[in-house]
Amino acid sequence: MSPVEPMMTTEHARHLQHQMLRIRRFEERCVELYSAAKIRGFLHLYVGEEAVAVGVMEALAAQDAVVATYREHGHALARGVSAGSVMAEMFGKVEGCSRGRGGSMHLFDVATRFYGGNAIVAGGLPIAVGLALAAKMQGQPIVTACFFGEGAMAEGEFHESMNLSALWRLPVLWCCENNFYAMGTALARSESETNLAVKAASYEMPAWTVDGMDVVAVEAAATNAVDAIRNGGGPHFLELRTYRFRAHSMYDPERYRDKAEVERWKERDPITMLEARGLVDASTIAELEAAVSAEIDAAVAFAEAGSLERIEDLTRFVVSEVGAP
Amino acid sequence: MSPVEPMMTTEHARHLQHQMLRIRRFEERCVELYSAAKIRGFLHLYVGEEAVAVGVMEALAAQDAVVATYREHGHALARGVSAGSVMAEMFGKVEGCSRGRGGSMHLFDVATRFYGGNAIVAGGLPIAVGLALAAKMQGQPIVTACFFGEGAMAEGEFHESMNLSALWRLPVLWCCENNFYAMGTALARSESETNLAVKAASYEMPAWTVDGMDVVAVEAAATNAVDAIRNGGGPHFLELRTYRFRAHSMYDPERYRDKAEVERWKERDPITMLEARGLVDASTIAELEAAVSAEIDAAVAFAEAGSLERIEDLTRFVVSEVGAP
Amino acid sequence: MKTTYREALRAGLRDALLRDERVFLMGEDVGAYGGCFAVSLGLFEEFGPERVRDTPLSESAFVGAGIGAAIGGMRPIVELMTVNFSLLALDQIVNNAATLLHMSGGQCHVPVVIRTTTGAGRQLAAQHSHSFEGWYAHIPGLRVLAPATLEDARGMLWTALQSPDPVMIFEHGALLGMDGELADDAGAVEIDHAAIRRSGTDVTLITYGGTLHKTLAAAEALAAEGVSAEVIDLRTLRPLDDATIMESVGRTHRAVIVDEGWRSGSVSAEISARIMEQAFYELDAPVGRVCTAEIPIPYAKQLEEAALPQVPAIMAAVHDVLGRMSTSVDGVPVLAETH
Amino acid sequence: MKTTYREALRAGLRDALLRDERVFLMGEDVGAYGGCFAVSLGLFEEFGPERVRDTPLSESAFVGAGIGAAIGGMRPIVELMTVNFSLLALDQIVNNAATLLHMSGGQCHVPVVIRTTTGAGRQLAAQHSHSFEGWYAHIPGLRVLAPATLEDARGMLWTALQSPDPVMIFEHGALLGMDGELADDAGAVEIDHAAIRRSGTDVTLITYGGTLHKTLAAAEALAAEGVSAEVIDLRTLRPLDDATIMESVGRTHRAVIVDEGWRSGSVSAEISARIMEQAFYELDAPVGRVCTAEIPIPYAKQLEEAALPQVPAIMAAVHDVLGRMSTSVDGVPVLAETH
Ligand SMILES: Cc1ncc(C[n+]2csc(CCOP(=O)(O)OP(=O)(O)O)c2C)c(N)n1
Ligand SMILES: Cc1ncc(C[n+]2csc(CCOP(=O)(O)OP(=O)(O)O)c2C)c(N)n1
Ligand SMILES: [Mg+2]
Ligand SMILES: [Mg+2]
Repeated sequence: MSPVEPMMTTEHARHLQHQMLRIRRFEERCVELYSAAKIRGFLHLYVGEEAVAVGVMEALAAQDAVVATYREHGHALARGVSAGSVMAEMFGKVEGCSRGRGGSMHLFDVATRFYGGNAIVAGGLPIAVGLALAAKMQGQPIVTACFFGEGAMAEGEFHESMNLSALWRLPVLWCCENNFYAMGTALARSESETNLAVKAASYEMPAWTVDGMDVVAVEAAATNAVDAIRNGGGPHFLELRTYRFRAHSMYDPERYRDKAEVERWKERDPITMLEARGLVDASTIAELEAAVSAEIDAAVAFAEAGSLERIEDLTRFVVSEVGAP
Repeated sequence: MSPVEPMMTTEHARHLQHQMLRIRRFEERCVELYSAAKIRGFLHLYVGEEAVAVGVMEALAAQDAVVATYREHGHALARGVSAGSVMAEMFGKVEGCSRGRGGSMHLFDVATRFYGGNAIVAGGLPIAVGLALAAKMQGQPIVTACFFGEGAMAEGEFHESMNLSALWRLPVLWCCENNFYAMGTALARSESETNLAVKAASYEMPAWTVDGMDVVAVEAAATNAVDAIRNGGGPHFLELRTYRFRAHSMYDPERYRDKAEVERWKERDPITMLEARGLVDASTIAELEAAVSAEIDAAVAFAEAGSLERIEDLTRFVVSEVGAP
Repeated sequence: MKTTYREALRAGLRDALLRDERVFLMGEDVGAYGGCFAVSLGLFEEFGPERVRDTPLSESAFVGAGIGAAIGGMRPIVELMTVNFSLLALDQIVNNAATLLHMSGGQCHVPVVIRTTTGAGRQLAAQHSHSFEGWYAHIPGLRVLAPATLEDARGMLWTALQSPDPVMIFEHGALLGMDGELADDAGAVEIDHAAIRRSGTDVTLITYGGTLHKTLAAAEALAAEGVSAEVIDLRTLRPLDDATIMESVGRTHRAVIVDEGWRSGSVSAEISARIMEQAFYELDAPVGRVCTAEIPIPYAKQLEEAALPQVPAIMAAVHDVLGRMSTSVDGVPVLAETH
Repeated sequence: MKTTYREALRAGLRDALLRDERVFLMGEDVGAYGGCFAVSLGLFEEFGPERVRDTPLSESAFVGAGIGAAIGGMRPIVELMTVNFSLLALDQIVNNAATLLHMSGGQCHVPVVIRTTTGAGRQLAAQHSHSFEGWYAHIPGLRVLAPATLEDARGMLWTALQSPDPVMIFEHGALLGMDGELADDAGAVEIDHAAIRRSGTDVTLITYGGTLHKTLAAAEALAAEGVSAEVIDLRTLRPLDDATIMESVGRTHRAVIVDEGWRSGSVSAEISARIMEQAFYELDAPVGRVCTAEIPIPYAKQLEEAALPQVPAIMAAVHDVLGRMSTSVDGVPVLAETH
């Protein structure tokens, strides 16, 4: 496929840059806050992979649904979950998008149809099948986008979900974030077939490999795929080749990869790559940085000011407090 | 592939015919015995599929291992588990190959390296991976043959097992018995890609489609594959196209398929197809029938004469009675 | 009208499909085959392949799809052919169905109903004879139902579908052919309480599902001996209806729990522990348990029968709890027999 | 020598790999990464990628492969990164590992060891904080171990590898950094008995794994109050060592069980039920339980702490069982307090 790139206006490039910067700076702040023990538990950074979430989200409409992984700050922010509510979540506050019960790995926001935040590798894929099935049965033109890592492709749930979605021609966009490692396991040590689009195509669904460091390419591929899906084309698969610049989580000494390899990939930083297109000038970028910085300061302040759930409310939300929706 | 057919001697044809007849007549007797309530539980017949088990087993050596399904009378008999011990098993007798604890779905015989008899669809595949891994780690030239239905290919365990075996280049022969139905679910209603060899090939392993009604073709394909595997060629996959002439189990009114379809397939009965090759003459066949009949009579007598496990021994074999092997 | 447990289940499914167009039934061979135990027979023809939806063999994906479809506004009824295969879908049930509401801080409701056949007794051997309902009853966020009567077989599904949260229904395979009378207009039943299926004064027998009828038979036989046994059908295994249990034990002062699960860590253990905690001072004897022998269920008939709870074992357990403390000296119990 | 629970686990693995060439370790990121919790750090370098074998994310297949390799003559140690992911392999564990010996009438031994990290306490939220060892303890055919000390962390693996049958070892994540003294030549430990970790006369506290140390701390604090608590570390959850429990309860007449599992249907339920059955007449008060709140474990620190068993709750439960029956009139207990 050579997806037709949408006409890239300065305005739009500015927007993409803004979104990627929001994620990058947000996570950089998270690292500090983790060191300061404001954030706890597992924290998985998306640094380096921002173009994937930003590009795909651009292709979605408000009614569409999103299912993500435990590395989902970027997806949540790009989808429109507010930085304050994401930060408050990681602070464990009631004002967090999951009331502080989920933490970094379980961001939820039903208002933007953001269905988590799933920390079981491949565990979200069947749910995406179901969301798409519901949309199809209800005759609604809704697309469900589901993100997962290349490591997830070895799991049985990947296989079952691909097959079901293709068999039933469900409106799902499968977004494989191929960052070449599952924790410390390199792709070639986990998959007998390392061409992931070929693998996906064996389910009889259209599958494309995309440069996941190029937000414009991601947006174009996702837009084409979403259009096709919305028009009844059944599930589509995108392999988005990307790289995480940071460790898997806060406890990873990165024994399994070369520093040089990381450095090489950093040359393809999605933020500098978009910059290099020359559509956004230096002063605009300075403006964006300032806006992002203010947004994150406000998010941290919001999180700090948030409240802790009372112990008396410990057992809430195990069952619903309202009747059937 | 056009596998080289081994020179088919009369002697060998007679042997193949004998093996297929043993299975066919054995199961016909099982049906009677089921009606007579001598056999209980689930009983899945292999009638129509005999060429698959017989052809594949011919390709294996004594040291090789076999993992089968709940439709495994044919595999057990062809592998060399005695008809008497299989029949006694279905009678629930101590003399049964699993002491009467397994029944029709759980025939075991460690002496012939026949590792069951697994009634969880696709549940045997990971075990075959492990047997093959053990052989490889021990440097032994052992092939593990694993049988499963086409329905099993939708399961996650199929996917995970294919990948592991290919990734680690393990000596497994994957034998997919494609009889076009999983209970009442036709292949096209369960797989988005109905070309199963294509599907298997997506794991980067050699995969072939074989006429599973032609025992000579099955033997040839299996022999080629086993040779390649034994010589370090990694896992191979055979799709063996076959058909079950009977219901899925004893409780299946067969609403999901046409009588006419069944009749068409019966024209390709593996037993008459081998007969039609003209290598085995009518008098030999009569001889074989007589021998088979005697063997089965003896098996039934053996089973009848067998003993019931004492209730005092109910809790045996939950843990081993001997030390570590 | 005269009906069977199987037909009552089917009527419940049909009611649901007629009543609410968001409802659909999904599972292996629920459609063209007619249901592996003929429960859904005819529904495929009546409601079509969209609403009576055959799935490939992929338990994890189609249970997960049920969860997703529930979130997406549908009211899926997912059939797991038998509880034995539910292990393949367990991650979806435990980590998603039971957990999403809480993890999302109350946002993400999962109104899915998962039905499955449970239990042993038909010589199906070790991989096809599990009773895992007790395991599921361990999981916060799930409601676990076990219909043992025609009313419940038909009516529990209705109530379950009204829940905004996941409900699992365990239908016992050995009851499918059980027949009896059921009102033509039988409908929803409440699912918050256990039911006293037989009143008695000497001992409380607590059970559910497939062993209810064996327990009632034992109670009948005990009556002939002059022992008046009360029989409680738990109906809902999570949350347990402690009040009904304790009220009864408070009257009879003795209890035996009958449970087809393996003894260690079964539902029966939890009930015994709760009686310990909530009614210890009411007890005249330790609570007894009749459970399945702790072995993979064997195929051979005599072994399977010996492994499962049977009427004589229930009666013996009752004799045991009655035999103890037949005399008491200064509050110090005298043991008639121990085990 | 001074060591940690993590290092003791590693030493146990290293011992095993050195001792028997049939042994290999297999699991997600056990090799190049060094183990997700650094337990197997260095072993990949020492023993190579064949014997310290990284697997793809496919829990069912690699656990099944461990089972198959065990049948094929190897002695696999399969690591499931955490118990949370073990649900994906449950079918292999329950329907194959635990069942093959029996289904085959005693022919097919499965000497596989499955290790996994269990427990909560590190703010990992609902999908990463399970304590499912009690579930596994329900399954006939499995032996279930829970090392809580350095000796057991190092020595249980050795003994487990001598078993012809499958053994599961649950290592508590919150203990990994625990340090202390361990003999240089520490080796195999017996795994048939519970251990009395502290002697006492007033009440028996029964626990295992991650809650042992909280329970010991509670016992210490109780001692300051003049209450002498005995602490039993179960060590093996299947089969349970009833004798040690009953002997202790026979002396103290009171018991509290501390268990990080969700209360309903936990190990604690089974132990309470067994005490009911085997030591009822020894009890001066109903057995108490301190378990995890029945909710998916929340991320927020104050909520997670409130959900898990903690020292004050253990002490309160002890006060409760001691407070009851403080006076007895003609054998009729007088309740000081109830709950
Ligand atoms: C079923 C399951 N197994 C193991 C883990 C532990 N784990 C968390 S992330 C991860 C690696 C996943 O890699 P990939 O899918 O490529 O996503 P990435 O982290 O690279 O974004 C593993 C093994 C898990 N969370 N779930
Ligand atoms: C995991 C699992 N799900 C469902 C079943 C019930 N079941 C038994 S056989 C079968 C059909 C299997 O079809 P296939 O794999 O094609 O083998 P065939 O019976 O045609 O030989 C089903 C659904 C099972 N035994 N295991
Ligand atoms: Mg990755
Ligand atoms: Mg089939």
